[in-house]
Amino acid sequence: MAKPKKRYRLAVDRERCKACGLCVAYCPKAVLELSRDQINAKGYPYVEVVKPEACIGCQSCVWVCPDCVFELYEVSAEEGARP
Amino acid sequence: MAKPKKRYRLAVDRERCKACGLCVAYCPKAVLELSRDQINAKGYPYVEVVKPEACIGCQSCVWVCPDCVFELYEVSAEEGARP
Amino acid sequence: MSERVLMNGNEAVGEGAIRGGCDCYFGYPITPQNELTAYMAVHMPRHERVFVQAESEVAAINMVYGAAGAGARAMTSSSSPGVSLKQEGMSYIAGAGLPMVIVNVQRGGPGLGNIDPAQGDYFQAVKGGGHGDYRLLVLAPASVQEMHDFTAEAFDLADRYRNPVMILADGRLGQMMEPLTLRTREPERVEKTWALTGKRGRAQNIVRSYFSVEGVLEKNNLALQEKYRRIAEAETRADCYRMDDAELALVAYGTCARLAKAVARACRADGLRVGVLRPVTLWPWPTEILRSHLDRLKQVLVVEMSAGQMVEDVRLAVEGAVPVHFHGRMGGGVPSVTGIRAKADEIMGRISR
Amino acid sequence: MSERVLMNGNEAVGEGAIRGGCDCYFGYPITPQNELTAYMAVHMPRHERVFVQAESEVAAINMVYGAAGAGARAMTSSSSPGVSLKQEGMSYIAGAGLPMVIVNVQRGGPGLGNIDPAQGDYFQAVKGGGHGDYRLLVLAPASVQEMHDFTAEAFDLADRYRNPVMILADGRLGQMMEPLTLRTREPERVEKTWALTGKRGRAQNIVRSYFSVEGVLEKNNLALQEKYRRIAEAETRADCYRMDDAELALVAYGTCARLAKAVARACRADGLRVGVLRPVTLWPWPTEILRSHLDRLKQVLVVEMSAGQMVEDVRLAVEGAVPVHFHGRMGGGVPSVTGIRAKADEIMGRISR
Amino acid sequence: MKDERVIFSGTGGQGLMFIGKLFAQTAMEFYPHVTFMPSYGAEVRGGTSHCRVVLSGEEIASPVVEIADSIVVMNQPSLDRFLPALQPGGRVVYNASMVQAPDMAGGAAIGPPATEWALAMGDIRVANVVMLGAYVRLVGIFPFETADRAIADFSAAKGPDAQALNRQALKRGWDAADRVESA
Amino acid sequence: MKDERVIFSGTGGQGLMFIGKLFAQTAMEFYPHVTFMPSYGAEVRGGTSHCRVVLSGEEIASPVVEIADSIVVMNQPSLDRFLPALQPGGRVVYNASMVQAPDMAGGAAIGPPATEWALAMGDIRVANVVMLGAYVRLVGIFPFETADRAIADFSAAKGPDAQALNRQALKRGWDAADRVESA
Amino acid sequence: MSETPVYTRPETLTDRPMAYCPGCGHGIAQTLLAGIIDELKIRERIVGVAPVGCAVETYNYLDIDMSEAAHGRAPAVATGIKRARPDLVVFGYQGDGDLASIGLAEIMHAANRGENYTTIFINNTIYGMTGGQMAPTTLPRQKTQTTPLGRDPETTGHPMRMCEIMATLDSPCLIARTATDSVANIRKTRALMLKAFRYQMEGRGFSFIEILSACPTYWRLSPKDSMDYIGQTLVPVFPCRIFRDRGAES
Amino acid sequence: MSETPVYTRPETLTDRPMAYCPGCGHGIAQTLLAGIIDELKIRERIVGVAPVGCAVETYNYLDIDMSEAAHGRAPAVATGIKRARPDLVVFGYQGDGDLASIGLAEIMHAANRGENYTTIFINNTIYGMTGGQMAPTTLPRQKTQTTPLGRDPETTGHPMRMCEIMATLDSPCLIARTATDSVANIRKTRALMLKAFRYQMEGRGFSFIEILSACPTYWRLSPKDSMDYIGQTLVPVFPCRIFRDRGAES
Ligand SMILES: Cc1ncc(C[n+]2csc(CCOP(=O)(O)OP(=O)(O)O)c2C)c(N)n1
Ligand SMILES: Cc1ncc(C[n+]2csc(CCOP(=O)(O)OP(=O)(O)O)c2C)c(N)n1
Ligand code: SF4
Ligand code: SF4
Ligand code: SF4
Ligand code: SF4
Ligand code: SF4
Ligand code: SF4
Ligand SMILES: [Mg+2]
Ligand SMILES: [Mg+2]
Repeated sequence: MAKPKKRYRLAVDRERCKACGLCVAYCPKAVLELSRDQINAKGYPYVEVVKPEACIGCQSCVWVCPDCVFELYEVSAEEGARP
Repeated sequence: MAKPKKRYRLAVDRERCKACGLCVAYCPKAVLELSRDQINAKGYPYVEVVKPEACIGCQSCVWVCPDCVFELYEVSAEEGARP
Repeated sequence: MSERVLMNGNEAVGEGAIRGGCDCYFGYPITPQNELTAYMAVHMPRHERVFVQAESEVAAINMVYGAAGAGARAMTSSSSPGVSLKQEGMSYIAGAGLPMVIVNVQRGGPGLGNIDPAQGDYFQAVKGGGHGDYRLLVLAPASVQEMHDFTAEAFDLADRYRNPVMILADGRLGQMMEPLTLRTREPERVEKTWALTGKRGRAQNIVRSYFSVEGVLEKNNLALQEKYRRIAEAETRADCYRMDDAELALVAYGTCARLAKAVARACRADGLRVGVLRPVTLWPWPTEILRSHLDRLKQVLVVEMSAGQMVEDVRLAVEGAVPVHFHGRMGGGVPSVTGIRAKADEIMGRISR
Repeated sequence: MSERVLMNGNEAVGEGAIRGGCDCYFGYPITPQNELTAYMAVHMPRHERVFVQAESEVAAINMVYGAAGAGARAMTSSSSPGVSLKQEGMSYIAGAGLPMVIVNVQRGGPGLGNIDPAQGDYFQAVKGGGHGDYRLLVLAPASVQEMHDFTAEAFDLADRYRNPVMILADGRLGQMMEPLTLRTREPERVEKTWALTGKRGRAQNIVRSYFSVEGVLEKNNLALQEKYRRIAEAETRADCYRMDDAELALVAYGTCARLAKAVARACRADGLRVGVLRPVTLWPWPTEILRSHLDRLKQVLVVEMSAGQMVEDVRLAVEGAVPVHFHGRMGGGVPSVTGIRAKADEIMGRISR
Repeated sequence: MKDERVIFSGTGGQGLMFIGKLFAQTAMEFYPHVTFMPSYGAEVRGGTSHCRVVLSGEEIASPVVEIADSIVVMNQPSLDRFLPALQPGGRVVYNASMVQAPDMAGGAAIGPPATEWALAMGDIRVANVVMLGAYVRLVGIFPFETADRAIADFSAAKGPDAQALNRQALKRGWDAADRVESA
Repeated sequence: MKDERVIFSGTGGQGLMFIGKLFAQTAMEFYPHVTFMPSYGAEVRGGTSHCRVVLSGEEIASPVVEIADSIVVMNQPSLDRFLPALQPGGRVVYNASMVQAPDMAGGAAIGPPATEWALAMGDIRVANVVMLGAYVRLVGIFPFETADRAIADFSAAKGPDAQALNRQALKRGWDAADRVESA
Repeated sequence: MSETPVYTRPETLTDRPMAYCPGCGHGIAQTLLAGIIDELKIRERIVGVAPVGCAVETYNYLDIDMSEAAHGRAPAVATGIKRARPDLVVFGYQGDGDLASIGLAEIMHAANRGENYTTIFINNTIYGMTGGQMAPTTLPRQKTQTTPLGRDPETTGHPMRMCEIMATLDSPCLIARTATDSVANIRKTRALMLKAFRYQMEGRGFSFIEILSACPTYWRLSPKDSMDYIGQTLVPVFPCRIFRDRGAES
Repeated sequence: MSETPVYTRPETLTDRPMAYCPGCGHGIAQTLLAGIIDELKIRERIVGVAPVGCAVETYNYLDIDMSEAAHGRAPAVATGIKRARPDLVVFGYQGDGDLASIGLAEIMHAANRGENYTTIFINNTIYGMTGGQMAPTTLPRQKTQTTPLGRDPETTGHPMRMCEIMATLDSPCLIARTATDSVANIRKTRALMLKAFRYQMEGRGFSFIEILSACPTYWRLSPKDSMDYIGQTLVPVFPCRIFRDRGAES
């Protein structure tokens, strides 16, 4: 069996996002997109995680985001995994 | 007959001299000395041309003097020299 | 007829300088006067004149010193912190008797403060922020039109007296736009026999403020004081609005003078005898003009965007003859018409009692 | 008993600073205060304190700002042109509420002027040469002993009020030597909870004068004004010499006050009622102290090494109650005892007439 | 000739200065006295920003609008801040995409969802022009053609596409202003 | 205790400050009030330079000597400048190598050829100390031993040769002062 | 299900949103700074000096003791702090107008004295805060508010390369130029900044990290295009490399 | 008998005796300057800018139009003059305190803008005028009034080498260091100064001649020993060479 694919969760602080689009541009897996219809309190069409399952946890979005919008977590499916 | 030795006259503006001694130090022919008993209005024992006949017109004194004390002239003994 | 355009005060200064014959502008960016530097960056080269963005305010003022010394009409501009940096240079310029124009578009202070309008640099401008005994001729415009006109005229004044002239404005006057009639008058030109042009057959000219030989500096000082006396005699200006029968004089300059006028109008509408004395020259201060009203005046209210710096000059003028009150705001706050009115009412209430 | 030594004023300031607990000195050479910088270069390291020759006066004042922000007792010194360069920094220090001591050993101006004694920076020191509404506490020593004592005390005052304190001296006071009793009192230490020490468990400390949010800067301004009121209340000082029955008050500070005293003594010897009011604090100015003598005074003569800058503060105090005369010299000239006496006689002649 | 004192307000990037200046410039043909006063805000980016225009038949003593005849607000903080300055019976134009309908005792209010419309038009940056269109119609100083010519002139330098977009936005706003909510 | 107000004057390099300071320092033992005031001259080199010392039993109001009890002058311009400041009956010590004998109505004058003597001693720089020696004797505040100890202390740091030279110069001056020219 | 944090917001970063424009390089640099302060556990003993420039209110974002400095004078202020309190870790954060124009004398002399503090130099080739005027680092032909026709090197000079200038001085222990235009470069930048602070803590003296940084607003480019512009246009003029590393030498 | 002049005093030199100390290098440099002005016949169209330093009263010695400048600001003043009047020949004459300490920003930026004027930089490693304090060029361990135990590079920095710093800028057309410690070197110095003025007259831009120059007074050496000290002690730290010569390149 192939090495189990790791899963990740991106926590997005919408109100910090300024829709600069850098995370979108640098994400290798097209996980992110700017909202087409939602805006935050500052009026920015903030970033949305549109393909969460595709995320490989590479942290590119984390590093390029000038506004520290993201937190990244590795999700382990622990259903009795460790005996 | 050897090439006739050129002769020079140094004009010294005593009142400008500050007795720094640089001309004395740099003169290759010991033409110059600081006065041992005379001082100018500013109180400096100004430079004296003690061996005028030894001067070779090298201008060392002229160049090193910070106070532009000297003028240098070439003296030609013109007694009917040029016909 | 002359052109009428909508411009902000900063740009109006720029165009005024150009029409006033400014040959060289040296500036360094600072809010709220950036539009002026930007205007000069575009327009000075178009007129084949000199625009240099200096590396600092210190460099800018010393470039002005150089250019003015060489006989050019030269100018710099800044806002409060930047003007503080120019104080050594201003003192040199005043000491050397060079004509030049400096614009201070004041902002909130002290320190970095903020970029809102203020008048907290009055003392610096009027008493002398630099060292030694010297004076600037200080003009205080109150509209975009005057930003333009005074700047143009400042070059003539500077040349006439070989003295630095300051336009003391504030962020509001710099930023606000108003329709403006552009100046068409030709600059007055004087011959500058003292300027550095290469000595060209005459005795050497020296631009200097250093006089090491005993007594010579003092002579220069006395000549400066004599010049200041002449300037005070000839150039003192104030704008009197309904002062003829006023019992309360509002004394204010620049932005505050506009507000004071509105208050005076409103008071008059209510039958109160209120006038406005607006100093146009802050140095020389219009002492005699204010004094000429003292027989009728019962109260004076000074309105400023400062802790009350001009109050001292008002008190020096009235010398205790009438009470001098103060209403002001600081740190970028601008007095409101209602606030001034309330203070005026309070004072007038005292009068009627 | 304390030591008695022959020192010049500049060195006395240096030793006063060290005994006043000065932790850091940042200076830049300029005549006539070089002996102070030189003294600190030798003695600060001996006390394991900080001496830095800065690259300029601008750098020096900003180093002081940094060190003072970090809680140190910090000091700089200069003479007129150099003090002008520090004006932006002074405004920042005042705005940020930092304690520090600055010494101005004034010389002739404006511009490069000369290096002889002068008092032409009075306005700069007392009204504020930098931008915005702020005040320095200004002490004016008149002897080598006071150069020493005032400097030491200045550090306590600065800390007490979180305010810059200036020692306003002149070239003569800096250069002259007198026997001096060295100070033995311990500095007053206050806890500086606001200082930059690393945040160490508390909320962050910020040294700032920039307040971009509307209204906040004005609050800082109002707090400063309130502080200035407190300082004026508690710290105003003047030295009254035979003022009790004086008809003529000589008002003079620093070097001129010594001369004035000699004149007063001579006048008294001739039966003339002459006293000397010497402001010790130039800001806050001893207005009330002068006013308390107004009932007996018939004339006031201000003596200064300037065009008469302090005259304004004297006139603001007397408000026309008695004539205010002036005798002064500029540009490095120092009034003579005979010159002052002649002026006093002229005035007294008027009195007797 | 009635005085008009209007405040335009929003966040830094929303183009309030642009529409305020455009309005003042255009109004110069109709009023002898005009002032335009930007809030040049904090030197740093991103704060709220507003500008004020005063039109008058008489000398304008103060370019500061203490009591406004109209307010044009792009975001909620702007409404909250300037509604108290509106005189009774005054006009409010608010960006319904980001501002809740104001609670008014009288006067006129219009709330075009300017940001949404602008996003839909493909450029969020023209939301301001939508607002201008609505305001200009509401205040009724000059006809649509004048406003249209002005926006066309002002945006010409940005190229034909941008110009067309701006004119379209103006029209959208103008059209929205027939649905005045309260009077 | 009589006040003494003395001016020492010469060109920049002639060491006037040195002897003035030495005198003031030494006089501190004998007078409660002492001031020493250098002329710190032009910032550039080479101007004339002078210093003034005041000794008094009372508070000294002014360290500036307007009327001098004594003048010690190393060169002609110094004499020309300060002779008018000398009070009638005052003392003049002049460097006869460079200064013409003053035309005095009264008082005491001594003119050691200090520069020549110093040159002869091998160091022109001790001319000032010759002058000091003459002046100290003339003014009569302290004995030779005090002056000698002071010069020895002050010049100790310069090494034994220089110290000896200085003491010799002082003695030379002191000795010269028995030939007072006018009284 | 359980979650392991891969990246969490640095504790030193406050909750206040940064007032920079979308895509601004200041945000990237300051986020890195916050993370480094966390990593080195120096939040309680670091003092920062803010510039006059867009980053003036850095203290709003970094929860540490900070001082403002007058425009260009951060090096003098940092000198004052560090000399008064050598036990503190001190950094100056400066823009290109602040550091290379008005403050050139101060940074050069602080460097030459080898003051033991760290300078983070944000080179965005423009005066951001005041509205986009020419900086000493502005590229030839770059249009700014004060060079409306593009910078003309004949009259306004060539871009000043601060690392190269700095490298003529003997004292600095670390001089490097880096960029924040790619994930890899951002990581490199972090490593260099970290090294600079380490050197300071080791008492090695003055360190200088120049960061080529985007100003989309006054470059009039989108944030992404700004990133590309750094690599394509800035780096050829301002080569990214380590100019000196005394730690590596010894 | 007739006499042919070999050397006569330059006409540009006034009759006033110079107020410098015996053996001071300023006198040598200014005598050269006067001769060059004569040779180029530019006395009627040259304007000089004097420093604040021992040479402040240079206008007393050179019979030409001159301006004072505030301490360190000669480059800004020269910029103002030359921009206002490009037809003039302009030079700034500055000491090491003036140029390398307080005025570092101004000289660097004037150089970087390529201002078309000539700088004569007198490096005597000391503040002469104010009584012998440390300059940025003061040598390690050199005793001065403000480094009474000798300059300690650890706390006060290493000597700043201005030509080397200058050479990091693109604009200057001529950058050279020379000395006045021997007849040969004085002649070389003159040639370099002459070249600098020629370049300016050809419109080539900023030229910078650094002259290692004696201050016997504050070096506490005799004039002759000062000359030797230049060659033996200064030159190893400040190598004399041409750092750039655009004229030679083209
Ligand atoms: C003495 C002084 N001069 C000018 C200014 C105005 N000013 C504020 S920031 C700035 C330049 C900012 O540019 P930079 O340092 O490159 O920082 P950035 O905003 O680009 O990050 C200027 C000139 C000021 N505040 N103080
Ligand atoms: C603003 C200011 N700061 C300081 C001074 C004092 N000052 C005069 S000359 C000088 C330094 C001179 O040194 P340098 O430039 O090396 O010239 P040098 O005298 O050695 O030729 C200083 C600090 C001044 N006049 N103005
Ligand atoms: S961690 Fe990588 S893959 Fe996941 S969203 Fe961010 S950039 Fe895309
Ligand atoms: S990089 Fe950050 S600010 Fe930019 S769009 Fe992505 S989350 Fe928003
Ligand atoms: S010209 Fe030469 S040989 Fe003659 S005196 Fe001068 S240095 Fe001596
Ligand atoms: S070099 Fe000049 S000043 Fe020196 S001793 Fe010779 S002549 Fe006199
Ligand atoms: S103006 Fe430029 S540097 Fe300033 S915040 Fe905006 S993008 Fe950043
Ligand atoms: S102090 Fe030095 S530089 Fe100044 S004149 Fe004397 S020798 Fe020359
Ligand atoms: Mg920048
Ligand atoms: Mg020097």
